[in-house]
Amino acid sequence: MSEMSKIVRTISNSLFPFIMIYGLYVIMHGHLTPGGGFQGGAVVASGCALILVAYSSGWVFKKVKESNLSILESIGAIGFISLAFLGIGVTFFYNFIAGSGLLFGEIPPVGPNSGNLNTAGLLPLMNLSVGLKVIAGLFAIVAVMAFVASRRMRKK
Amino acid sequence: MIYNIPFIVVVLLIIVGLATVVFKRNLIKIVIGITIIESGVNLFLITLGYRENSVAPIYTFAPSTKMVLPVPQALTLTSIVIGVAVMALMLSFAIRIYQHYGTLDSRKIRRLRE
Amino acid sequence: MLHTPSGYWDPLLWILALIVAILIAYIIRGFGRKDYKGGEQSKPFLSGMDIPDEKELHIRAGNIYWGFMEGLEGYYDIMKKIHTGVVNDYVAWFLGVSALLFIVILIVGVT
Amino acid sequence: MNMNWLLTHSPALLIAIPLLAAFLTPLIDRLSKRARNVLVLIVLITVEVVMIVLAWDVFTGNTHIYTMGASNPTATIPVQAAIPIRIVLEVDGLSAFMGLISATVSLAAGLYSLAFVRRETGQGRYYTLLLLMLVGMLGMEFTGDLFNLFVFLEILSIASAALIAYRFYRGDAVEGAFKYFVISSLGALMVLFAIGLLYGQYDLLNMAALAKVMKYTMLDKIALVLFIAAFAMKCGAIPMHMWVPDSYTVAPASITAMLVVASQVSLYALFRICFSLYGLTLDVTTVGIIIISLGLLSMFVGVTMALPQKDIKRLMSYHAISQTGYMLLGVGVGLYLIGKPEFSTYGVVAMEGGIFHIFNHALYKGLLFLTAGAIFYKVKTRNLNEMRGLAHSMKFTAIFFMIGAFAIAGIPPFNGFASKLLIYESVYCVSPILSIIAMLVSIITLASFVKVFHSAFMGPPMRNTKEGEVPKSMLIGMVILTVGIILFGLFPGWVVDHIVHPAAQALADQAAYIQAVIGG
Repeated sequence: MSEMSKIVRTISNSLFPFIMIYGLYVIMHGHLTPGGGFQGGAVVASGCALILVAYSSGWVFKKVKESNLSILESIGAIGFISLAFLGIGVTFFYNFIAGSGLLFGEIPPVGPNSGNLNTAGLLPLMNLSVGLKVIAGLFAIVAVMAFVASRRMRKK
Repeated sequence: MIYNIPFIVVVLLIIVGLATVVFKRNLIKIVIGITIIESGVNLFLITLGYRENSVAPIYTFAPSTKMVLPVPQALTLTSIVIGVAVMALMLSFAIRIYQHYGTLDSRKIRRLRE
Repeated sequence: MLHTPSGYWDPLLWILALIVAILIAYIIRGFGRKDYKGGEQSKPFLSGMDIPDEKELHIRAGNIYWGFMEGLEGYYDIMKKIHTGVVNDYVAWFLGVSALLFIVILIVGVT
Repeated sequence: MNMNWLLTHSPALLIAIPLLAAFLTPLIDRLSKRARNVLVLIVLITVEVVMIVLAWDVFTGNTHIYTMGASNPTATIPVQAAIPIRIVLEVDGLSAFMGLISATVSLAAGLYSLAFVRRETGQGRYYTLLLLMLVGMLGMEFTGDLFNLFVFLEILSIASAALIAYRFYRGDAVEGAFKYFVISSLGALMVLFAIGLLYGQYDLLNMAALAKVMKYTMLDKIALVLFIAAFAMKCGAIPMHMWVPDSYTVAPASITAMLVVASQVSLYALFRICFSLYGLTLDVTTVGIIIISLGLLSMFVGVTMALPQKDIKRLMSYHAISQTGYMLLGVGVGLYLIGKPEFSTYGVVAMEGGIFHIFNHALYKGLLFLTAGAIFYKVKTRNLNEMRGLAHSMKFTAIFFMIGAFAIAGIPPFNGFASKLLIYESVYCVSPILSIIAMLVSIITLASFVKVFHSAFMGPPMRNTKEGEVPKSMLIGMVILTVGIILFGLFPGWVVDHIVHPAAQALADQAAYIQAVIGG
C-alpha cells in the first residue's frame, strides 16, 4: 500500500486529533455513559487505521514498532488482572475503591444526576487498561495485516 | 407483529450466513459468512433486551421511569469483542493459506483428507 | 479393588497370577533339552523361496492389514469419500446432524 | 496465607494466576528466555498443586462456590436481587475432576514443550497461548454461568486455533487451523444463540437458577438441540469429526495432548448441560439414545478409520475419536437409565466408567501423542512408511509408547482396562450388543497399535538419523503421564471410590447442584 494523495493526507491529519479525543472521552466516561474500554479503544484504533491508510504501512512501521505495541497490549491486560487481584482480600474483582474517597472513590448521589467522573472505584481504572490493550491490539492487527499484504503486492 | 420483525431479521441473517458458509468456496467469503451469523446472533441478544417504554440504563439526567436491565447489552458487547478476535485470526489464516497455496478456493485447499 | 455389578477386579491379584504363570512357564521350559543349539528348523520358511537378509527385512506400515482393508474395501471407499477435506462440507455435516437432532427431539417430544 | 484462605479463593486463583502469567510471559520473554521458562513452569506447578488441594477438599464432600466481586465469596444472590446476577464459579465433584485432568496434562505438555519447541520462533507467544488454553479449560469447568461458558469456550478455541497454526511456515498447519476455527466458531455461535433462547424466556444466565425453573418448552428443546450438536461437534463425535484428524495431525505434539483435553472439556460441557441444566425435565430416553448412538458411531467408525492410516498422528487422532465414543456410551447409558430403577446399580456404574475413562483417556492419549511428537522430533516425518527400528535409539520412548498402547487397548493391568471393564459390565444392562461392540473396538484398537509399534519401533535401525534419546524435558513430560497411567492401573478401586464416584454423583444429583448455588 503506497502513500495516498495530499488531499487525503491533509484531511486525515486534521481529523485524527478529533477521533483521538472522542475515543479517549469514551474510554474515560465508560462508567457513566454507554461505551468503555473496548469501544473507545476501537475508536482510537480506527483513527490510527486512518493514518495507516493515508500514509502506507511502511511509513507507520518506521514510527511505531510492532513489538512495542505488543508490550503495551500486555501491560493493559496485566493492569486489568492486577486490579482484579487487588480485591482478593475480599473476593476476586471486589471493588474496594468504591465509596472509599480515594481517586474515583466518591459515592454517586442517588437518582438522576449530572454524572460525576470521580465515582465507580475500580471501573474507570479497568476501562483505562482495557482501552490501552484494545488500542494496541487492534492497531497491531490492522497494521500487521496491511504490512503483510503490501509486501505481498510488491513481490508481484 | 411489529415487535417480531427483529426476530425475523435474525433468522434471515443466520440463514444467509449459513448458506454463505456452506455454498461459497472462497475463504474470505466463508469468513464473511461467519461474521453475518455473528451479527444475527448479536441482533438476537440485543432484541431480547428491548423493553417498551423504558430508557437506557444511564443515570445522567435520566427521567425517573423504568430502565432496562443492561445484561443483554453487556452480552452483545462481549460477543462483539470476541467476534473481532475471531475475525482477525481467521483473516490472518486466510492470508497465510493464500501465501502457501496460491489460491483461496476451498476445494483446492485440501492437503489433509481421508 | 474395583467392584463391578457382577464381580470385582484387582490388578495386584492379577499381577500375582501373572507372576505365577510366568514361573510355571519357566519351570516347564526347564524340562527342555539343554543341548539344543538351533539348526535348520529354527530358520524362517517361505514356500521354499530365498529369504532376504534378516537385517534388511521390515514390513512397512502400508502393507500391514492389507487383507482386512481389501475385505472392507466398499466401506473404506465410502468413508474416505466422505472426508473430502473441503471446509464447506464439514459445516454441511454439522448442519445436517443438527437438523436430524431437531427432527428427532422435537417430533419425539411432541408425541 | 493460611489453608482456609487458599481453599476459599482457589477457584478464582486457579483461573487468575495462569491468566496473569499468560500476559506476563511476552514481557519476560524479552528479558530472558530462561526466566520465561521458569515462570511458565512455576505457574503450571502451582496450578497443579492448588488444583490437587482444591480437588481433595471437593471430593470429601464440600462444593465450592465463588462469587466474583461480591462482599463474600459465597453470597451468590445479592441483597438487592432475588436471582444470582454476578459471575458465579461452582466447583463440584465433576468440575474438580476435570480440573485435575487439565492441570496434569498441561503440566506434562508444558514440560515437554521446553525442549520440543526450542528451535521454533515466537516461543513467548507459544507459552502465552498455552496458558490461555489452560485458562479456557479451567474456566469452562468451573463456571456456573452459561454466558461465561461461552466466553471461555471462545478463549479456548481462539488459543487452540492459533497454536494449531504455530508452525505457520507449513501450509497444512494453517489449513488445519482454519478448518478447526471455522467449525468451532460456528459451533460457539450456535451455543450463544441457545443461551439467548434460554435468557429470553427466563431472564437468567446462572445454570443452577435456570435449572430450577426449567420447563422444557419448545424453545428449550431448540436450545437443547443446539447445545448437543455444538458440543458433540467440539468433542469430535462421528458425523462431525472431520476437523479432529485434520487439526490434531498438524498441531505440535504438546498442543495435540492439550487439544485432547480441550475436547474432553467440551464433553464435560455437554454432560453438564444435559444433567445439571436440563436434568430430569429432559426426555431422558430420547436424548440418552441420541448420545448412545453418537458414541457407538464414534467408537466404530473412529477405530476402523484409524486402521489404514499411514500418518502416525492422524492414526492416533482417529483413536481419540473412538475413545470419546466410550465416554459418550458410558454417560449416555447413565442418562438413559436416570430415573429408572436400574440407575442405582447399572446406571451409576456406567457413568463412573464413562467419567473414569475421561481421565484415563487424557493420560494415555496425551502420552501417545507425546511419543509421536518425540518420533517426529527425531526423524522429522510423521509418515509410518518411512520409519523403522526406532527402538534401537529411543528405548524410553518405545517403553512409554508400549505402556500407552496397552492402556488404550485395555490390556490389564493398565488403567484403560479398569474403566473399560466398568463400561462393558454396565452397558450390558441396556443391550448386550453395546458391550460386544465396545469389546470389538478394543480389539481393533490393539491391532492398529501393533501396526504402529511394528512399523515405527521394530526392524533394522534407520540410516541418516542421529543416535540417542530425545531431550530430558520431553522425557520428564512423558514420565508424568506414565506414572499416572500405572498408578491408576494398579489402584483403580481407590481411584473410583475417592475421585470418580464423587464426580459421577455430582453429575447425577441435580438437586445438590441447584442447592449449592441458590440454596433451598
